[in-house]
Amino acid sequence: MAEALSPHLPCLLWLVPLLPLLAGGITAFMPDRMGRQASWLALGALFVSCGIALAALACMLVPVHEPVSHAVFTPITWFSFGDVALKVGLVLDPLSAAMGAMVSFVAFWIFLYSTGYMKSEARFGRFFCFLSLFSGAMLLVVYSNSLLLLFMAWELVGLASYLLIGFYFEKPSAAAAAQKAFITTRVGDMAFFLGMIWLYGQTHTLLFFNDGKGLLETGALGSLAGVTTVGGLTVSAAAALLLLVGAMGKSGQVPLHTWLPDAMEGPTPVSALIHAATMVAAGVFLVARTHPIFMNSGATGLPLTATAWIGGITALYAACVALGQNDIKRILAYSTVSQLGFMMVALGTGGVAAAMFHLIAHAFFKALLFLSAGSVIHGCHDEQDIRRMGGLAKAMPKTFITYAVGMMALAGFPFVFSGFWSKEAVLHSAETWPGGHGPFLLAATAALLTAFYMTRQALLVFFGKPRSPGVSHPHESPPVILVPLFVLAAGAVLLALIGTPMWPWFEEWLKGETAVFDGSALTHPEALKLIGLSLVLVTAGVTASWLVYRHPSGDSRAPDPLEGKLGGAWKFLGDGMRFDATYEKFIIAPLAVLAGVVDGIERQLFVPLMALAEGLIKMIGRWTGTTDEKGLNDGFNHMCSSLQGGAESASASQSGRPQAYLRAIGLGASVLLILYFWLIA
Amino acid sequence: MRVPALIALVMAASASCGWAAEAPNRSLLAPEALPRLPQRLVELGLEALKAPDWLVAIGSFAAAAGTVVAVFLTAFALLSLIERKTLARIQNRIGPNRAGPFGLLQPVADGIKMLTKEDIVPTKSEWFLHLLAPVMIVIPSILALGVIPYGREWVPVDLPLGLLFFFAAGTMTELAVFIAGWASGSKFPMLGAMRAISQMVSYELPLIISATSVVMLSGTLSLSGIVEAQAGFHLGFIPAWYILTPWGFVAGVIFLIAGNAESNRCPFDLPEGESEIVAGHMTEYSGFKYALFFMGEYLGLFAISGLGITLFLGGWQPPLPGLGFVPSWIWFFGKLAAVIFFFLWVRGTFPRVRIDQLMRFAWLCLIPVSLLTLPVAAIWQYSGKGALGWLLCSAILLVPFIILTVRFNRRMATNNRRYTFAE
Amino acid sequence: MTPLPLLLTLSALLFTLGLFAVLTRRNAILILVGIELMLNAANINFIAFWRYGPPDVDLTGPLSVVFSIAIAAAEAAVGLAIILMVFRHTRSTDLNRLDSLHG
Amino acid sequence: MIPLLILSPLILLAALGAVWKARPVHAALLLALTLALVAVFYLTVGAEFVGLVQFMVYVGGVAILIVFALLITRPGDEAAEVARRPRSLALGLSCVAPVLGLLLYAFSKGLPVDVAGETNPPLPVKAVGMELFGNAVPAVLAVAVLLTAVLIGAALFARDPGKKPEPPIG
Repeated sequence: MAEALSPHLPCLLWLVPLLPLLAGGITAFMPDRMGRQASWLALGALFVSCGIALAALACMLVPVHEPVSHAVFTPITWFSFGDVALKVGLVLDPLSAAMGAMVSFVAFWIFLYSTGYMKSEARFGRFFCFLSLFSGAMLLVVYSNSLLLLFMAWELVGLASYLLIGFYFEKPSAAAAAQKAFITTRVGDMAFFLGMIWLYGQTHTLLFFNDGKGLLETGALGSLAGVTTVGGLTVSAAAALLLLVGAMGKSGQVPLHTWLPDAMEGPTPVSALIHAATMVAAGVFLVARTHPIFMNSGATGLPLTATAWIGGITALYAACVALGQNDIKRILAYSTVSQLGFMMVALGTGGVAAAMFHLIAHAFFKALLFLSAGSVIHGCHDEQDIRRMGGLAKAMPKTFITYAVGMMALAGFPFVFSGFWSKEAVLHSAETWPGGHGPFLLAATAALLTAFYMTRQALLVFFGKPRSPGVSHPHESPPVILVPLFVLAAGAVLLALIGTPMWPWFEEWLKGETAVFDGSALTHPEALKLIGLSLVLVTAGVTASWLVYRHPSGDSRAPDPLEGKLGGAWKFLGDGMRFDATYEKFIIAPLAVLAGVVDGIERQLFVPLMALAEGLIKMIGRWTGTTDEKGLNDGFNHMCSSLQGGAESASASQSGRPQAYLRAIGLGASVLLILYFWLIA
Repeated sequence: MRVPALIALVMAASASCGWAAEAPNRSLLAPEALPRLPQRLVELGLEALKAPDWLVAIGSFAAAAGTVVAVFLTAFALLSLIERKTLARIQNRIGPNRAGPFGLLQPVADGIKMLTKEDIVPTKSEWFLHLLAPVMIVIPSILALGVIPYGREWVPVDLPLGLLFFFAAGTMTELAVFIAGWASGSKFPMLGAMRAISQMVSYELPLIISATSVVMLSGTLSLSGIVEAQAGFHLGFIPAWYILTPWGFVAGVIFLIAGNAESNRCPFDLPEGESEIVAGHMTEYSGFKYALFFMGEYLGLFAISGLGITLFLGGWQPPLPGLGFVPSWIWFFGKLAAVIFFFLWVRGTFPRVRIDQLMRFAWLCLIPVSLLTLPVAAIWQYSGKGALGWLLCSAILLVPFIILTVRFNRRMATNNRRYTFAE
Repeated sequence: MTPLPLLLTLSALLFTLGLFAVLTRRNAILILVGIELMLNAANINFIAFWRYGPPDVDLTGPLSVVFSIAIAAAEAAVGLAIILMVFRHTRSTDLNRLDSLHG
Repeated sequence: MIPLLILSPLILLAALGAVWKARPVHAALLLALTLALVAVFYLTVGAEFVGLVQFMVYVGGVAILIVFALLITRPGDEAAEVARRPRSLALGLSCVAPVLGLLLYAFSKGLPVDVAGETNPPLPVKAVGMELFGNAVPAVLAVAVLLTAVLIGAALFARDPGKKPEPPIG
C-alpha cells in the first residue's frame, strides 16, 4: 500500500494539512443547528489526513529505494516581487513523519472524545470548526519545508488556541485568559519573526532543504557561522537564541509560561489536544527542526546551554508549583510545563531523539490524563476542585483505570510505561552533556516532585470519601468518552517498546540508520546507573506523597497537610510563585504609566498644536476669503459701477429734451462760424 | 369818457402813418362832394392859417375821419331802432314807440341807459385787456368803413389795396373777440369766444374767396377801381353789376351769407346765443363797454354790407342809365338800406343754427362753391360775357348746387331728439 | 445815413430774442412763438435789403417774404396740430416731460 | 427814418415781452402785437402788400391759432416758469450771445458800401402780381400744394379720434 501511495505522495501530503483547514472553513459557514454534521465533517477530514500521515510514516519506515534522509517536494513560488521569489513547500523526513502521525492520531481520538463531551454545548459546530482549523495548522507546522510557511502556520496555531481558550467568551476569565495566552505567545513570536528575518537577510532563503541551497544545509550554515555580529555572537547563534525565545513563548518556558495554567479556562478536550499534546510541543519541534542552526555554534555553545538551563529551571519551577495546586486541571497544566522543561533539557544537551521520544510519549499520556480529568469533571457535574472530590475510584472504575495508567506513565513507573523510558533517555542525555551537570540535577529533582504531586492528585481524587455533595454520586462517562481513553492508554504503554535502550529504534530511525535489537544494552554500567536513579526517584516521590495524603480529611475546607508543614511557602507555590503579580507590577504597570505619559503628551502637546494648525488654516482661509471678496469682487463691482456711472453720465447728454439739443447745435454752429470768420474772413 | 378819446387817438395814429392820400379839391358845395364838405373846410382853414402841409394833411384826414364816424354813429343809432321796429313788425307787434314820436328817441334812451349803468370789471379778469377788447372790436369796423367808396367824389381813403386792407382789418375782430372772452376770466365768455372765433375763421374763407373772383375780373384790388369796373349797362338797361352775372350772383349770395356769419348775426348768432351761453364773450361787460360791443357789431354790419355793395351791387353806380344827375352817394346809401333790411329780414325769420351744422355748412358747402366760382368767373370772362357765358356758367354752378342742397336737406334735417325726463 | 444798419441790428436782436425764446421756453407752443419771431427777423432783413439795399428789379425781397409768410403759416398750423396731438396723448406740453426718445 | 427809430424799439420791447412774459397767453398776445408792429414796419417802409399780407396771415391766422392752442392745452405753471428764470436766462444767454455777436459782426462786414437812400420805389401791387404769376409760378404752385397738404394734414392730426386721451406721462 505504501509503494502504491509513494508516487502520489507530493500532492497527497498537501492534503494532510489542507483537509482539516477546508473542513474548518466549511463548518464556519454552517449554522449552529447543523452542529452534528459539522462534527462528522471534521472527524471525516481528520480521519483521511491521519490515514495519509500514517501512510507517509510507512513510506519513511520502509525505504523504497536507497535510504533517503528526507523527501523534498518541489517548492511552489508563493510570492514574487522583482527578482526575489518566496518559495514554500513540504518536506517528509522521519522527524516530520513521526510528529505528523502522532498529531493526527491523537487529534482524531480527541475529536471523537469531544463529540461526546461537548454534546450539551450550544455552539457545537463552532467548536469543531476551531478544532479542525487548529489541527490543520498544526499539521502544516509539522510538514512545512519553509521557515516562512512554518511561521505562518505557527501564527494560525496561536489564533486557534486563542479562539479555543476563549470558547466560553461570555465568561470574563475565559476571555482574559485567551487574550493573555495570545499576547504572551505573540512576544515569543516577535522574537521568532526577528530571527527568521535575520536568517533570510543572511542566506536569502527560508527553505530548510532546497537541494543544497536550503537553510539547514551546509552552505547556508557555513555562511551563517562566518559572520559575527553584536556581542561577539555569530549570526547563527543570535538567530538560534531568537528562535529559542519563540519556542519558549509557544511552549510555555519560564518567563513566558504564565498563560498556560490560565489556558485551562477552555473546554477539557481543548486543554488535552492543544495544551498537552500538540501546540505546546510546537516550540520543542521548532528547536528540533532547526537544531543544526543551534549546533552551528558548538555543543556547549550559548544557544544550547541556554536551552538546557531554561529547560531545567522551568521543569523544577513547574513541578514545585504543581504541588500547591488544588484544581485538577491546573495541576496537569503545571506538570505539562515541567515535562516541556524536560524536553528543552534534552534538546539543550544534544538528545534530539530523546526529546522527540519524550514529546511523543508525553503527548499520549498527558492527553490521556486530561481526558480522564475531563471525564471526572463531567461525572462530578463540573466540579474541578480536588479538595471537594474523593473516592471516585469505586464510582468511576473505567475512568480510574485509564487515569491510573496515565498517572503511572507520567510519574515514570518502571519498565512498563513509555514515560519511564523517555524520562530516562532525557536524564541520560542530560547527564552525558559536556556542559555541566546543572540541568541534570534540576531535571532529576523535577522528576522526583512529578511523582509526588501525581500521587497526591490520585489519592485526593480517587481514594478516601467524597468531600462535597456534588461529588457524592458521580456517574460513569458514556463509551464515546471511554473508548478514546483506552486507546490512548494503550498507546502510552506500547510506545515504551520503541524507546528502550535495548532496541533504540526510534533514535536510530531519526538519525537515518536502522536499529538493531541489543538485549545487553541494559547491562551497560552507565545505563544501569541511570535506570537505578530513576527507580529511586519515582519510589521516593510516591511513598512521600502516599505518607502525606494517606488519610485525606473528610472536610473539603480543611487545609492541605502540606500547607501545615510548609505554611507561607505553600501559599506562595499556590500562586505560581506570584509570577502574575510581579508581571503585573513590573511590566504592565510601567506600561500603563508610559501610556498615561504618552496620552498626557498627546493632550498637552498635540492638541494645542492641532489647534494652532487649525487656527492657522482658518486664518489663511479667512484671509484668502477676504482678499477674494474685497480685492476681486469689490474691485470688479467697483469697476463695473464706475463704468456704468461713466455710461450714465455720458447718456445724460442724450436727455431727449429738444431744447438741450438746440443749444448744443447753436453753440456748435457759432463756434464753427467764429472759426470761419477768424481764419478766413 | 376815456373811450371816445382813445378812439380819436387811434384814428389819428393810423392817419399820421403817412398813407398817401391825395385830396382832390373840387367845389365845396357840389352835391356830389357834400360828404367831403367838412374835410374841405378844414383844409381851407389850415391853409389859411399857413400851417405846414403835413399839418394840413393831418387836419384834412381828421376831418374826413370825423365825417365818417359821425355819419355812421347816427346810422348805428337809427339802425338799433329800425331793427327792433322791423323785428316787431315781422313778429306782428309794434316795437318801441314810447321814447319820442314813433320811438325815435329810443336810441337816445338806450344810450343814456348804457352810460348810466355801472361799469363792472370782474376781479379775476385782466383789467387792461378787459378794457382793450371793446376798443379792438370797434376799431377794425371804423377802419374798414374808411376805405369803402361812398360816392364818385368821396372815398375817405382811396387805397390801391383797399380790399386787402379791409380784410386785414377784418381779421383783427377775431383777436378782439378772443381777448374779450379770455380777459373776462370766467368760463362762459371763454367758451363763447372760442365758438365765435371758430365760426368767424370758418366763414372768413368763403368771404375772401368770393371777393377774389371779383378782384380777378375787375383786375384791381382798389375798391373804387372795382366800382368803376361795374359801370355801364348791358343791353342798354341792365347795369353791369357783378351780381347780375351767374358767378357773381352765386358769389354775392355766398358773400352775404358769410358776411352775416362774420358779424355774428341771426342765423349764426351762436356766440351770444342768450339761451345757452348768456351773452357769449360779452357776459362780463356792462355799461358803455357793452354798448361799444353793439356799436362794433352794427358798424361791422355796415362795413360788410358796404363792401358787398361795392363788390357786387356796383357801389355808387346808378341802377338805370338815366339817373346820372342824382349824387352817387345817394345810390350807395339806398343800396345800403336795402341790404341792411335784407339782414334784418333774415334775422327775423331764420332759426339759430347748431354749431356743428354751422361748421359743416361753411366747410362742406360754402367753400367748395365759392372755390367753384373762380373758374366759372374765368370762363365767364373768356366766353364773352354773353348768352354763351350765361349758359355755361349757370350749368356749371347749378350741378353742385343741386347735389349739395339735396344732400344737405337730408343731412341737415335735425335728427329726432330723445328727451329723457329726469327720474 | 441809411437806416439799414439800424434795421439789421433790429433783425439781429429780434432773431436772438426768438432764439432765446426757443432755447429757454418749456412750453412747446411758446417755442412756436420763438420760431415766428426768428422768421419775422429774417423777413425784416429781406425787406430792409430790398428797400435800402442794392436795386433789385424782379422784387426777390418782397416775393420771398410773401412765400416765407405763407410757409410760416403752414408750419405754424402743422406745428400746432402736432402739439395738440402730443398733448392729447400725453396731457402735457412741457418739452422736458416729452423726452421719451431720451437715451 | 424817424418812424423807424420809433418803431424798432417798440418791436423789440413787444418781442422781449413775448419771450420773457411768464403767463403764456400774455406772451402770445404780445407776439400778436409784435407781428402787427412788424406789419406796420412793412407799411412804413413802403411794402404795403407784404405788410397787409403779414397782418392778415400772422395777426389774423397764426396768432389766433397759437392762442387757441394755448387755450386748449391750458398751461398753468407760471410759478415754475418764474422759478426757472435765473437758470434759463443764464443758459439761454450763454447760447445766444455768441450767435448775436456773430450776426452783428457778419452784418458789419457785409454791408453794401455804395447805398444811397431809398433806392427802390414803393412796392406796386401789380408788379408783385405780375412777378408772382410770371417768373415765380413754380414756386407759387409748390406753395399751393404745400398749403393744401398742410390743410388736410393738420385737420387729420388735430381730429379727435374719439377715444379718451391716455394719462399724462410721469
